Amino acid sequence: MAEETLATFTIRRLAVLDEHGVADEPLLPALSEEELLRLHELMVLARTFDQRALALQREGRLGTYPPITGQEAAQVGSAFALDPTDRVFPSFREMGVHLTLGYPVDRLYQYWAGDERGQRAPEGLEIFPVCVSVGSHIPHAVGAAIAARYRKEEAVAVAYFGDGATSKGDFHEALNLAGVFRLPALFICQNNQWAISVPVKEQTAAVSLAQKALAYGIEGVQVDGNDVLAVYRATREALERARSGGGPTFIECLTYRMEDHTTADDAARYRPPEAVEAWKRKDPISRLERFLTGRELLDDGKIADVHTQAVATIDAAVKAMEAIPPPSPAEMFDYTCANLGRRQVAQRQEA
Amino acid sequence: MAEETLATFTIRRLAVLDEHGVADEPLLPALSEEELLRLHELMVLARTFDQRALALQREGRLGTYPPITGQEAAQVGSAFALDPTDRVFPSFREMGVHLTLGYPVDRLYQYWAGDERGQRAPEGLEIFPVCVSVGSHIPHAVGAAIAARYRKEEAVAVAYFGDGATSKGDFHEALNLAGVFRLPALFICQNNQWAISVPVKEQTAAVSLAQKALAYGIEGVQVDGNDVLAVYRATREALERARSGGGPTFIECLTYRMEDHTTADDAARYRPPEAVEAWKRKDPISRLERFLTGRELLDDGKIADVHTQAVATIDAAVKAMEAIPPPSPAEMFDYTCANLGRRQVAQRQEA
Amino acid sequence: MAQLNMVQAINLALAQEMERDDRVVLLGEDVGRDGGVFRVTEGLQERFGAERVMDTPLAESGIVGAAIGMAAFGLRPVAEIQFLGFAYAAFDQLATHASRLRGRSRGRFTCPLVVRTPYGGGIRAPELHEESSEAFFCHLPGLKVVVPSGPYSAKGLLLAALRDPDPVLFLEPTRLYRMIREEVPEEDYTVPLGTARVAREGSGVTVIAWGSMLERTLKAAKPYDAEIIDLLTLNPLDLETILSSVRKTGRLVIVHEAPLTCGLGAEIAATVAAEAILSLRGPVLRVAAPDVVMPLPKLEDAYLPTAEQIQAALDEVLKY
Amino acid sequence: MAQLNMVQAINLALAQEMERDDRVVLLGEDVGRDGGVFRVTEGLQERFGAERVMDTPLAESGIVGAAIGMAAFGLRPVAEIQFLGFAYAAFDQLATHASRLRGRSRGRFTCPLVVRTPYGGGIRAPELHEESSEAFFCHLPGLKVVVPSGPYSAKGLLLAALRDPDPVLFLEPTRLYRMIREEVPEEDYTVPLGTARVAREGSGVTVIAWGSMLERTLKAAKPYDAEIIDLLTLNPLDLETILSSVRKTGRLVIVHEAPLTCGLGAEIAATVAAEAILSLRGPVLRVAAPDVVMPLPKLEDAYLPTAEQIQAALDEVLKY
Ligand SMILES: Cc1ncc(C[n+]2csc(CCOP(=O)(O)OP(=O)(O)O)c2C)c(N)n1
Ligand SMILES: Cc1ncc(C[n+]2csc(CCOP(=O)(O)OP(=O)(O)O)c2C)c(N)n1
Ligand SMILES: [Mg+2]
Ligand SMILES: [Mg+2]
Repeated sequence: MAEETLATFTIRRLAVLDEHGVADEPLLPALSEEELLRLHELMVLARTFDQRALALQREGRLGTYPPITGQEAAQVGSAFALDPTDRVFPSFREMGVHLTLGYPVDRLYQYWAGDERGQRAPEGLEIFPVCVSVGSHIPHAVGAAIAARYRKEEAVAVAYFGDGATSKGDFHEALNLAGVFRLPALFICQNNQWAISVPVKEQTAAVSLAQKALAYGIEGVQVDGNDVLAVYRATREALERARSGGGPTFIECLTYRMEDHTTADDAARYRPPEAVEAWKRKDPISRLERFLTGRELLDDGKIADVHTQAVATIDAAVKAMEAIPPPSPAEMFDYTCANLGRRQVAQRQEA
Repeated sequence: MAEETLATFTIRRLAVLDEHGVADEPLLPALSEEELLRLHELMVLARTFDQRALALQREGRLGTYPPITGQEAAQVGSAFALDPTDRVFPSFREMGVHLTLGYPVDRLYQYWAGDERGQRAPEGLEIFPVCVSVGSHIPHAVGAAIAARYRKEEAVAVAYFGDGATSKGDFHEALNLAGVFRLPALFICQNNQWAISVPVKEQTAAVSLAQKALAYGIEGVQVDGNDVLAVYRATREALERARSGGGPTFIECLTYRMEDHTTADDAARYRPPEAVEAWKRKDPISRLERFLTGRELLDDGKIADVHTQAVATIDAAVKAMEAIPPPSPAEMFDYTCANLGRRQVAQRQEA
Repeated sequence: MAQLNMVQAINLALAQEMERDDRVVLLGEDVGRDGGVFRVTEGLQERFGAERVMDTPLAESGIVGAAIGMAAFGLRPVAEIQFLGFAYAAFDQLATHASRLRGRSRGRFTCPLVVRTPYGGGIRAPELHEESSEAFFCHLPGLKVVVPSGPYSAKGLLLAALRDPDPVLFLEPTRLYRMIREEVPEEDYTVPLGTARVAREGSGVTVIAWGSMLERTLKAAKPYDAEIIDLLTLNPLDLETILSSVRKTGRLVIVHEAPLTCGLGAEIAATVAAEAILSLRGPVLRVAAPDVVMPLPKLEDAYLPTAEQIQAALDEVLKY
Repeated sequence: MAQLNMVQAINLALAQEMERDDRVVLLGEDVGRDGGVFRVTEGLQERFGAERVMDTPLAESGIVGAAIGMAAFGLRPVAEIQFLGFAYAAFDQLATHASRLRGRSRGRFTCPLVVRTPYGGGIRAPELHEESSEAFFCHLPGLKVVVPSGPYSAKGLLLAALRDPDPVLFLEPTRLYRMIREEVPEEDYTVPLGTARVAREGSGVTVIAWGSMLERTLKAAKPYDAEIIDLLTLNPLDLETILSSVRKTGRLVIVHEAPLTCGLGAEIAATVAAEAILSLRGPVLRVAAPDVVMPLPKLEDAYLPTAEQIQAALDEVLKY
C-alpha cells in the first residue's frame, strides 16, 4: 500500500557542437568529409533561398512567406538523415527540408507565389504538400507509417511541425496512435520558441517539449537545434529505431525563429530585439563553419565559393519560376476529384 | 555539451486500504466516523441505483444505460471531497458523482429514460449536463476555472472522464490550457480499463495514464480507484493545491468496469469472464465494509440497514420519475435559444 | 441469392472487397474484436487479421487523419466513425485534408478513403447518436456523400465507394440496419455513385428522399400518383434524374430528417428553382425536422418527419 | 462622428463593451500582445490587462471549448479564431456544445459566447486563409451567424452579438477590413441580429448578398433597377425582408463567394421557392464560386464571383 513510485522518467538532451563549433568527439556522427561539406552547402542554400524569398516578397513577386533563417541546422540536419523513400509531412516552415531532399527550387518558389502546382512533389520524392493548418498533418504521417508496415516497405514516416503545433489535438491523437501501434514514425518538432507572438513558455507549462513523448509511451529527446550534427545524430538514431521495430520517436529541436513569423508579421511588436541578438551568436551556419574550419575542411575562400554557388542556384530557380505560365482556371477543377459531377463539368466549361 | 539529462520525472501511486480493507494509517484522510459511514451509504446507494437502472432498462423503462458498478469508490470518493460551489463536468458514467453531490435521483433516471429535463441541475449544484461525446467536455472545465479565477470565486472546476477520453484531442488541448494558465482545475480519469471493447493497453502505450500530466507540466497521480479513502485523499490534496494557486492536477483512478459497456453492449464478445472475476475480489464496497467492520463502525445488521435505506430511496425515485408527465414538443424549441427566429416560432406552433 | 438485412449486406461488401483487394484495411473504434457496435464488421478481424481490421484508440480526428495517410500511400482504408455525431471531431480532417489532398498536391497524392458511419434518427439512442447532418458534408467539394436506402443499394454503393479514386462519406441509416431484408446478390456488382434511382414512377408529383426517410416516404405516398426518387448519392447530385422528373410532374416535395434550414433539401429546391422553374406548377415543399437539435428519445417522434406531414405536403402541392 | 474602417469599428465595439461590462473577456491566438494578426484587438491588452485579453496556446477546439465554460459561468467570452479555415477544428465544440448547451441543460446553463473570425477571399493569402464556409454554421440550430458589410454594421452587430444570450459566430469579411471607411458613431448603438438591411431600394429584381460580396454587388448592380439586400444575419434569416422584396420584384439573384452547392444561397432560394413561388417571374439564380476548393492567389480571381457574373445573372433573370 501507501504512497509509492509508479514510474520514473528521464528526458535527455543531446548536443555535439558547442557554440564555438567544438565537438564532443565521441558523439560525432559517422559522416564523411564530403557529407559534412554537403551539410554546410545545404544550410547556405537554405538561407540564401530564404533571404531571397523575403526580397522577392517585398517586391510583390511572392506572396506571404514564412522565413526559416536560424532553423537551417534543424531542417537540413534532420532531412539529411532520411532515405529518399521516407515519407515527409512538412508544415509550412521547412523549406530547408525540401531543399535537402532535392525538391526543385523553382517549384518551392512557385508555391509561395500562390500556385498549387509548386506543391506537386516530383516522382521519387515522397513529400506531402506543405500544411498551413497547424498540426493537422501529423496524423497523416501515422497513416503513412501504417501503410509502410502493412506493405512491408522500409519507409519511415516523418512529420515536421513547430512548437505551437504541440498544443493541437491532432498532435496528441497522432502521437498516441503511433505509440499504440509502435509505428515506424518520427515526429520532429522545430521548437523555434515562438508561435507568431506566443512564446513557448506560454504555449505549454512543460519545461521541455520532448517530455510530451512520455504521454504516449514513446521515445522523446531534446536536441540543440542549432547544431546540425546533433540533429543529424538524433534523427539517425530515431530512424534506426523505427526501421528496427522500436517504434516512434519525438525529437524536439530547440532553435529560434530569427525573422518575423511571416512577411505579414512584425515581430518587433511583441519581442525585444535583444532576444534575437543573443541567438545570433548561436547561428547554426557559423557554428558548423567554425567546426569545419577547425578541421581545415573549409576556409574563407571556400565559404565564399559555397555562397556564390548558392546564389547562382537561387538566381536560376527564380528565373525558372517566373517563366512558368500562370495556371488556367480549369486547374481548379481538374484536381478537385477524378470524376467531376455534372455541375462541376459545366462550371469548368464556364470558368 | 554531450548527452545530458534534461529532466527527471516521477509518477506516484496512492493507496490507503489494501484489498482486505486494512489501512495504511498515516495516510488515512481526516474523516469523521459519520463521514466514513456516509461514504459507505453513498457507495451502496450508487450501486443500488445502478443495478436498478439495469433492471429498468431490461423492462423497457429506461433507454440505453452505462452501468457504474465497480467504480463507486472512484466516483463517491472524489465527489465527497468537493465543495458545493465546485463545478463538475461529468461524462456519462459518473452517476455516483451525481448522487454524492445530492443530485435528485429521479432526475437522473429521467435523463436515462430519454428526457433532457433530467439534466437540468437544481440551483445550488453546479453540474454540467452529462456529456456523451467522449472527452469534448473537458475544455469546458478549463473555461469554468478561468471564470472562477477571473471572478475571484473559490470554485474549482472538475472534469470527469474515462481512459478512452485521454486519447481525444480535446483532452490534450484542455489540459495544456489548464497548465499554461495554472488554473484551479481538476481532471479525474476513471480508468476502468476499457473503452467499450478496447482495453487500456491498446488505448495508449503509456504505462500509466497519470504520466500524461507530464506533457502539460502539471501534477499527475495514480490512485487505487477501488479504494475510496485513497481517492478521497488524492482529490482533497488536488483541491487544496488548486485553491491555493498551485494549479491543476490530473488524477488517474485505476478501477474496473464490472458490467457491459452499456445495456446495448455484450462484453462477453471481447473480454474473458476471468478478468472480471479477479476484479470482484477488489470490490470497492466490500473493501470499505471490511475496513469499517474492522473499526467496529459497521456490522452485518447495519450493512443490511444501509441497503434497505438505499432500496427505499431508489424505489421512491423510480416512482417519482415515472410520475413525471412526458415533455411537450414545444420543449425542443424553448431551449434551443432565448430568441427564436421567425421560422422556428412557426415550427413551434406546428409541433 | 440471399435475403439480407443492411448490416449483413455491408458486411458482405466489406468481406468480398477485402478478399479481392488486399489494400482494403478497416480501422476504427471497436471494429475489430467487437465487430463494431452494430456488428457491421463482425467476423472480419477473425478472417482478415488485426493488421487489416484495426481497433484504434478513441480519436476520431486521428482515425480519419491516419486513414488519409494510409490512402495516400497505397491503401484503401475504410474508417468507421461510430456515429455521425462523433464525426464532427473529424470535420477538420475531412474539410481540410481528405477533400483537398488531390488538389493541394496537384494530383501527386490522392485520397481513396471511405468513411463509414451510422446516421439518422428513430432508434431511441442517447444524444449525438441520431444526427442526420449530411448537408455539412455536401458543401465540401472533393468529398462524395452516399446514403443507401436498403441492403441492395448498400452493398452496391459500398463497393462503388471502395473503388472510387476519391474520398467518400458513406452514411448508413441506422434505423434501417435490420428493418429491411432484400435479395442481395452474392456476385460483385456496383451501384454507381452520382446516380439516383427512381424508386417508384409516377406523374403527379416528384418526391425526393434518401436513407431512412425513403422508407417512410414510400409508405406515406402510397395513395398518391407520386414519382419517388431515392437519391442515393447526396453529393454530387444526380441533377438529371431530379430535373427530368420535376419537368415531368411539375411538382416537388423533398423529405429529410435533418433540420430544415440549410439541409440538403435546400440545394435540391434551389437547383429546381434555377433550372426548372418554368415547369413548376406550385411551391417546392420541404418536409424536414424543425430547426432544433435532435432531441432525446422522449421527443424523437415529435422531431422526425411523419407520414402525416409528408401527406400534408403532398396534398398541399397537389392543390396547384 | 469618426470615419473608421472595419478593423477600427470592431476594435471600438470591443473596447466600449469591455468598458461597460467587465464580464467581456477576449481570448485567442495572438489577440493580446500582438493585438491580433489583423490588429483588430490592438491596444486592448494594454488597456484591460492580460486577464481580460488572453493569449492562448494554439488550440482552436480548446479555445472555443474553454470559452463555452467561461460563458456558462458568468463571463461573456469573445473567442477569436485566427481565420475561418481554422474553425473547422472547433466545429465539434460549436456543433456539439456551444449551440446545444441551453438545450442539454434545459436552460440551466447558457452560452453567451461570441466567436469572431476573419473570413472570405480576395486577400491573396495562403491556403485556408480565405474560406467562406458560412453555410456549415447556418445548419446548426442554436448558433447565430452574423456578417457585417461595413464599419457601421460591424460595430452595431458586434455590440448586439456581445449582448445576445446565445452563441454567435461573427464573421468578419477580411477583404473589407480596411477597404471601406464609414461614419461610425462613438455612442452605443446596436444593429439587431436577425434583421436584414435594404442596402438599395429597387423594383426590377431583388439581389441578396452579404459581407464582401455586398460591396461587389452594389457596384455591379449600379446600372440596374435592383433592390439590394444586405443580409447581415445569416442565421436566423430575415425571411420577411427577403420575401417581401421578392414578392415586389418577382425576381431574385443571390450572390455569395462560397461554392454553389449547399451554400447559403440554396436556403434562400429554397425558401423563396416554397413561399413566394407565385410571385416569381423567372428562375432564381445564384452567383457563387464553383464547386471546387478555394484556390491559392494565382487563381483566386478566377474563383470569386465577378461583377460580370453578377451582371450576367441580372440580365438573365430580367429576360423573364
Ligand atoms: C490550426 C491553425 N491555427 C492557426 C493558424 C495561424 N497560424 C499560422 S502559423 C501559427 C503559429 C505556428 O507556430 P508553430 O507551430 O510554433 O510554428 P512556427 O510558425 O513557429 O514555425 C499560427 C497561429 C494556422 N495556420 N493553423
Ligand atoms: C467522441 C466519441 N466517440 C465515440 C463514442 C462512442 N463511445 C461511447 S463510450 C465509448 C468508450 C468510452 O471509453 P472511456 O472513455 O474509457 O469511458 P467508459 O465508457 O469506460 O466510462 C465510445 C467509443 C462517443 N460517445 N464519443
Ligand atoms: Mg514556433
Ligand atoms: Mg473506460
